[in-house]
Parts: sequence; C-alpha cells; structure tokens
Amino acid sequence: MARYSSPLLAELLRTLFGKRITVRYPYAPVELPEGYRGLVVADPDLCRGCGLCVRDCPADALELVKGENGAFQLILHPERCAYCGQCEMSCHFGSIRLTSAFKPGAATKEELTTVLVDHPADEPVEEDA
Amino acid sequence: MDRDAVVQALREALGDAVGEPRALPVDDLFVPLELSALREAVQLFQNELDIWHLSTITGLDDGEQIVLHYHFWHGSGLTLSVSLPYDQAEAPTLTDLIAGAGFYEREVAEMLGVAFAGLGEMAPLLLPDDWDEGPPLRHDADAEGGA
Amino acid sequence: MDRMTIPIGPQHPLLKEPMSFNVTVEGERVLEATMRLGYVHRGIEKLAERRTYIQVVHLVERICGICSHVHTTTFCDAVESLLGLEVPRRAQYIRALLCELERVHSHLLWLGVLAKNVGFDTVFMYSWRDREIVLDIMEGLSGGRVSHAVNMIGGVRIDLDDEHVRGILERFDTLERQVDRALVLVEHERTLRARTQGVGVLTPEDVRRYCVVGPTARASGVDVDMRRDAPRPPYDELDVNVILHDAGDVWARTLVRTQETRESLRLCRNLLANLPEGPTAARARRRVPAGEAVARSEAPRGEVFYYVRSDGSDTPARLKVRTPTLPTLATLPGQLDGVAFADVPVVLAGVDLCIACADR
Amino acid sequence: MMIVSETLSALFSVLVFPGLAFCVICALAFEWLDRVIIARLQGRVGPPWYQPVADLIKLLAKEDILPTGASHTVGAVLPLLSLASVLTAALYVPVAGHVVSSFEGDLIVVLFLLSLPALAYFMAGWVSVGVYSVVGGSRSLLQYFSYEVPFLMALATPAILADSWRISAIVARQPTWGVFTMPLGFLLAVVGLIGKLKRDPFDIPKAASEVVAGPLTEYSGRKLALWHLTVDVQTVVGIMLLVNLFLGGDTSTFVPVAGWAAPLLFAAKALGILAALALASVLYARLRIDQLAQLGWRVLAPLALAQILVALWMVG
Repeated sequence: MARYSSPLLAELLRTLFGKRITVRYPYAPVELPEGYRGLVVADPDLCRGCGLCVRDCPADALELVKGENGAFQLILHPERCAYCGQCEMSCHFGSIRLTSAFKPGAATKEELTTVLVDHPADEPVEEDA
Repeated sequence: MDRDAVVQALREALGDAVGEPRALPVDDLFVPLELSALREAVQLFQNELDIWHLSTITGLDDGEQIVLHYHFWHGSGLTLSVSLPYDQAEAPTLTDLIAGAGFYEREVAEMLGVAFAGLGEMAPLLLPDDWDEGPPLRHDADAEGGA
Repeated sequence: MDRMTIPIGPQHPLLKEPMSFNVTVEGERVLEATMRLGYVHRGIEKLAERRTYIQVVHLVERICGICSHVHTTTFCDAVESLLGLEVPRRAQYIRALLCELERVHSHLLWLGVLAKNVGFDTVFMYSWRDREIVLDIMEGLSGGRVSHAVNMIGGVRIDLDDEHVRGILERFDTLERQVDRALVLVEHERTLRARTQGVGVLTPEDVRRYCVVGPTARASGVDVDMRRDAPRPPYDELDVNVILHDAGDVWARTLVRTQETRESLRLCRNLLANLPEGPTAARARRRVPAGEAVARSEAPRGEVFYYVRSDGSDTPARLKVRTPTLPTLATLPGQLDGVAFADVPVVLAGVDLCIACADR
Repeated sequence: MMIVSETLSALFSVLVFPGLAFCVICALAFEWLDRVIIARLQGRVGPPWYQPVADLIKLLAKEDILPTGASHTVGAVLPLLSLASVLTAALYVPVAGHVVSSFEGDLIVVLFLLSLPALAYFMAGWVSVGVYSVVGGSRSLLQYFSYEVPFLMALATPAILADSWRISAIVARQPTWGVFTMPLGFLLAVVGLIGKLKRDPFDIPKAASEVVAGPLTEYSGRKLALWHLTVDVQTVVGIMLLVNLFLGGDTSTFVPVAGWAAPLLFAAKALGILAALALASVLYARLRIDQLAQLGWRVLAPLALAQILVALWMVG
C-alpha cells in the first residue's frame, strides 16, 4: 500500500481531528473586520448638499434632490452601490461614510432606497415690516 | 539592444518611413512609421533585433484618423505607431510573423472597423453575433454623442 | 466511433465563467477545438471614455474578480506618470504588498480549480481553505475580500499600523506551512502527476510566436517576469527570483505557480519588514494634461498592459487594457488537438483562464 | 396455521429484514455516513442525517422529463430494472447470519445481479440523444471491462477455498477471516467494488468536469431518484458481500463473541469497509479511462490470477 500511499495522508489526519472550517452563517454570527466596507450612512449635520459624493460615485448610486431655498435630500440607492468607498473619500466634510453593516436584502428595490440626509428649507428671513 | 540602437537600425533599413521618436511615460518609446513599412519593420525586429514580444495593438480614433499602436517589449517598451485615414482603414496582417497578433487584430477590426488584409478568420471576437451598430470605438460613428 | 462535436460551455461544470468551446472528438481523441469569447464583454474601454479618472479606477477594478488590485495599480501608475505625480514610497510598498497577496490568492484559487477539474476534490477543499487565510488578511487590510478599493490616483486609501502587521505575520506562519505542504503534494502525488504530466505541452517557440506571458510562459522555460524586467518601485529594491521550469506541461505550470506562491509570501515579509514611514497618498488634480502613457505590471497570470490617452479633460480619451489571459487563450486550440477528451479539463485549467479578463 | 405463520415470516424477511425496507434504510444511512466521513476528512461539517431522505423525496416530487428523441419507454424501464436487480441481489446476501434464501450457487446469482445495473447504465447513455450521455455510456462500458474480471476472480477465491458457491457455506467454512488467508483478494475486491460503484477515483463515466453526469445527465425526477437509490443499495449489498466473503460475516476468529454481539460485529465490519471506500475516494485524483484500463489489465487482472493460483494450491 505504501507505493500507492499519498503525501495527503498526514494532512487528512490533521484535518480529521482539526477544527471544521465551515462557518454556519446565518446561524452562527460572522465577525467582520472593522474596516469592512458595508452600508453607506451620512451625518445630516455635517452634510452641506455640495454633491461632491454624487459626482464622484462610479455607480450613480447617490442622488441629490434640491428643493427651494436651501432644502435638499441626499438619496442612496443601495442596489446600485458597489461599496467602493469613493463617496467617503470625496466628501470634504466627513459626513458620508461606510459602516460595517450589510443589509440582508429586500423584496423590491424601492424598499432599499434610503434617504440619507433630509435637509429642511432654511427659515425664510422675516422681512421687517 | 537599447532603444537608440533599435531606432538607428530602423532608420538604416527603412529611411524616412521612420518618423521622429518620442519617449512617453513609464518607460516607452513611440516611433511613428509609414503603414507600408510596417511589415518590414516587424521582420527586421524578428530577424536582426531579436524583438518578438508584441504586448498588444491599440487602436484608437483621435477625431481625424485611426491610429494603430503596435506595442513591442524587449526589456523596455517600444511602440510602432501607424495612422490610417478614415475612408481607407486597411492594414496588413502580422499573423504570419506573430501568431499572437491574431486576437489583437480581430479586436481592432471589430472595435474600429479596420480591415486587416490576410487576416483569415473574421468571426466576431468579443461583440455579439447580431451586433449591427457599427464599430463601437469609432467616434465619427457616434459624433452626435450616442449612449 | 463516429465523429462527434461536444459543446463545452457557455455554461459547463468545467468553466467558472461563460465561454464556449466546440470540441470535435473521434472516440476519446480530440481532433479540433474552436472557441467563442465575448459572453462577459462589458465594453470596459468604451465605458471608460464616459467616466472621470476617479471613477475609472473603480471601473477598472472590476475587470477581473481575482486580480482586481493589479489593474487599478497599473492604471494609477499610467495616470500618475501623465500627471507627473510622485507617489510616496509607503504607498508604493502597500500597493506592492497587496499585489503579492493577490498573487497568493489567485494561485491558491487556481490550484483548487485544477484539482476540481482533475476530480481531486480534497485538494480543491484544502487549497480553498488555505486561500481563506489570505482573503481574511486582505479583508482586514482593505475592507473587501476581493475588490479592495485601496488604490486612488496619487496613492492608497488605507494605512498599516503595527497591530495590522502583527496580525498579518501571524497568519503568514500558518499560510506558509500550508503552501509548503501543497508544494510537497504537487511534486509527489502520483495520481495528480499522472493526470497532468505531458498534458497540454507548450514549446518555447509557441510561447514566442503567441507572445504568451506569465506562469504559462515561465513553465516552458521562457524567462519573463515584469516584476524583474520592468521593475516599478518598490520592485527595484526587492530581488524577485523568477521561477522557471522547462517541461512546459500542466504539471510544470502547477509547480511554477505553487513555488511562486511561496516566493510571493517571502516578498510580502520583505515588504512588511522595511515598510517606509511617510504619507500614503499625494494630492492629485482632477484634470490630466494631454498625452499618452503605457504601463505594464505582473498580474498573477502575466504581463498586464495599460495604455491611457488623455485630452486634458478629467475624462480619459482612450483606455486600452490587454490582460494576460488573451495571448494564452490563443494557444488553446493548438494545445487541445490530439489530446484525450478526458484531458480537455486539465488543459483548460492549465492555462489559468480568467475569461472576465479576456473579454473586458 | 403453519402455512399462515410461515408465509408471514417469509413475507417479513423479504419485505422488512433483511429484505427491502432494511436495505433501503441501510442504503440511505450508508450514503449519509459516506458523505459525512468524506466531509470530515476534507475539513467540512457534512450534511445533516436526513439529507439523503430529503434528496430522495425532493427528486420524487420534481418534474420527470426525458429529452425528445430519447426513447422514453427504455428510459423508464432501465432505472426500474437496475433497482429491481440490485434489491433481488440483496435477498441472497446474509446479514449477520440472517438470509432470505440461500442455495448452492447463490454467490454467482448475486454477482450477476450486481452487474446488471452496469449494463442498464450503459444502455441509459446509449439510448439517450445527449452527447454527454453517449460519451458517458461508452466510457462506462470501457470501465466495466477494466474492473469486472479482476473483481469476479477476487470473489471466486473464497469460494474456491471453501469449495462451495453458497455464501453462508463460505462464511461457515472459513477457518479464519478470509482477509488473512487471501489479503490480495480482499484488496482487489475493494478496488473492484469502487469501480463497480463508479466512486472516486473511478467516477470516469459521470465525471462532472468532462461529461457533466454521463448517462444520467438527461434524467430528472422519479427516474433519477431510482438511479441514485440503485447506487446506494448497490453499495450496501457490495459491502455486505465483502464482509461475508472476506471478514467472516458475524463470526470472530480470535476473541469469542457473545451471541447478541455478533450483529454489532457485522455492522462494525461493514462500516469499516465503508470508511475504507470513503478514504479511497478522498485520497486520489480521477484517472483517465485509458489509465484505468491499463491499471485493470496490467495490474489487477494478473494479481487476481495469482491469487486464484495460490488459492488452488492451498486447496489442492
């Protein structure tokens, strides 16, 4: 049998008595490294509605809707997002960034669409009487 | 065999068919060449100068004409660049000298509509069989800025 | 036995990506094989003409699922040279580190694919288990297992602190031991050798005629390696020893790729040991001055070639990418005729097809 | 009254133990064990215990189609034929001493019935129109001739030693376990069994990377379920046959074994052979068909012949 024995035997025994490699997601939790590029979020206070992130997004996943006198909405379409992190790099104000969360999924695309920043219109300056 | 020696050898063999070489970033030398002298230059490369590696053929449409860059490599980059008028976009095939050029020529033929004389197989390489919107990388085709 | 044409692909257990072969067989002997590409052609070069340079970096990263980092590195290299931008040495080291990690990832993945095609499921399971180690390292570094989004024009987005480096070196110990065992296995396993020796032979003349690059060329004795022939920093400070073999068959390629994995791990340790201090990126302008640039580097499958032409705007006028799989694919019909039909999967695996790369 | 209880016990032994029900349950259990052992050897966890049953039920519920052009009648008959022949073979193989019926020469009947599915498998490929099926079918024929001769010769040696073709007689007359008197015969029998069951490294007719699933590529639904069940039952019958012929059934030569422990000993031996089959499928890459033919005729057949000569010499 030695002539046909294989250099694999030692590895087989090590594997047989070693730890299983299978991760039983979703029953067992999967720990992601802290730098993992997941879902995009934005901080409404820091966001100025400048649209740098929208312009640089390679996947057109961000959309800036401008209302009248200063109101604007930054809308994210996660189904188009490629999680590349370019928006985080392009934002000068540190508002938009990637978290380590990943959305398990949704039935329709519309469900995924999230409004990141909903900036109300600036209060109209009271003209003095 | 450094680059100046190669250009010198080309000049001796082909005379003024060889244009003014210009060094381009990241270690490459572009040598403009008459279309008619192309095959001769490649034969010279192979027989005397022991340059055999053709990295690829870049085809591009710079608005006035179609330019073909034949990128060679022999320890450093060397590119023979040939220009073809729009209406007479033909070039000789190199597949008998460099078998590897076949795929690159078929791709340029498909993307820019250049006819390669002597290139046997003309089946589409990358584009679908039923592609009928003309060569995609030609700018005059979508002058009005299509999709 | 009459003559039969057996379709392999575009969907087939053998092919990991869509591509179609029509193999004409008489009995078990292959007479002739024809190929059809283009099922995964996305028109990357046309798309690049409608995106800014910043966006093209991410576009180019998605040409290939396995060697994405080397594409962005070469593209950034070309654009930075057009900008005349000096990339900080620390950024170059981090780029090279990820390039070598990606080579380890690609070769281990390939060893699994070859074993799967040869019906050796155990080696497939083992090599893909070991590959997880290098994927965890890259995910820890860049936040992505495969597409790392590390490169930007002017440098890299991430940085390495000591805790990162220690984690990597720890994992390297297990990885190196596993790769050494894989090397012993590939050299001495009787059935694996029986299925790969003398199959899909490529002579040095064929390599020169078809301009084949990478491990497939090195396994036929042709001494080409862009890391040594065109050393972009930091490879000029590293002594890369190029692994050659002369048999030119699938077994020789297996040896070359596995030994190269071991070599890449040595280079990674070297890079980590003398990682220079300093910034990780230089500020890049959005508009690139008019001009042309050619950049080459060594992807896991061989020389990848980039040509960028700019017209002064912030959008490239022309981008040409030639991936290493294309010339190797051209040699396949030659390698396939006269081969036993049972060896077709071995020959296809031997050239390490990356069809997404070839189609662009 | 006698007749009723007799027919009842006969019916019980045919339909339940060691007949139909026992075989099918054993087949599914062995398939699960086999997949778990292979998984554990490869560092994986392996399927849950109910996986084979779930697969069977799923296939039974799935749509059952055959390509146009393939003859549907033959396509439908073949899986039934092969399952029937294998289950009939199970009736003659004693399980820890219990056997449905036993007569002089039942070993030859069992060997014939075990080879029938190989022919049906080839027919399934030849009759179908798919290219993969035809190539897979012709390969299974080539493979049949490579392993069948050494396998039969290896199984003939215990019969020669015990001077009888009746399995239970062979089990009774073995002075010590067959594997000690003819180790080579046992080894050849195991290798032949791997070839017969088309397990790794001899799964050439159904090599996924070459011919997708060989003759079974076009099968689906109930017919495919029958084919899979055939292979499972064939594994059980093959292993039990080897246990009887080479490992002395439920007897133990060195340490006397209490009556109640005999069936456990039989089960242990059967699981031992199953583990050996699993180990063999993990250890080697798949051979090419010509390499298998070389192995069969250059190595296995001469060894089997030598083993027979040794057996004749021992008996003579």
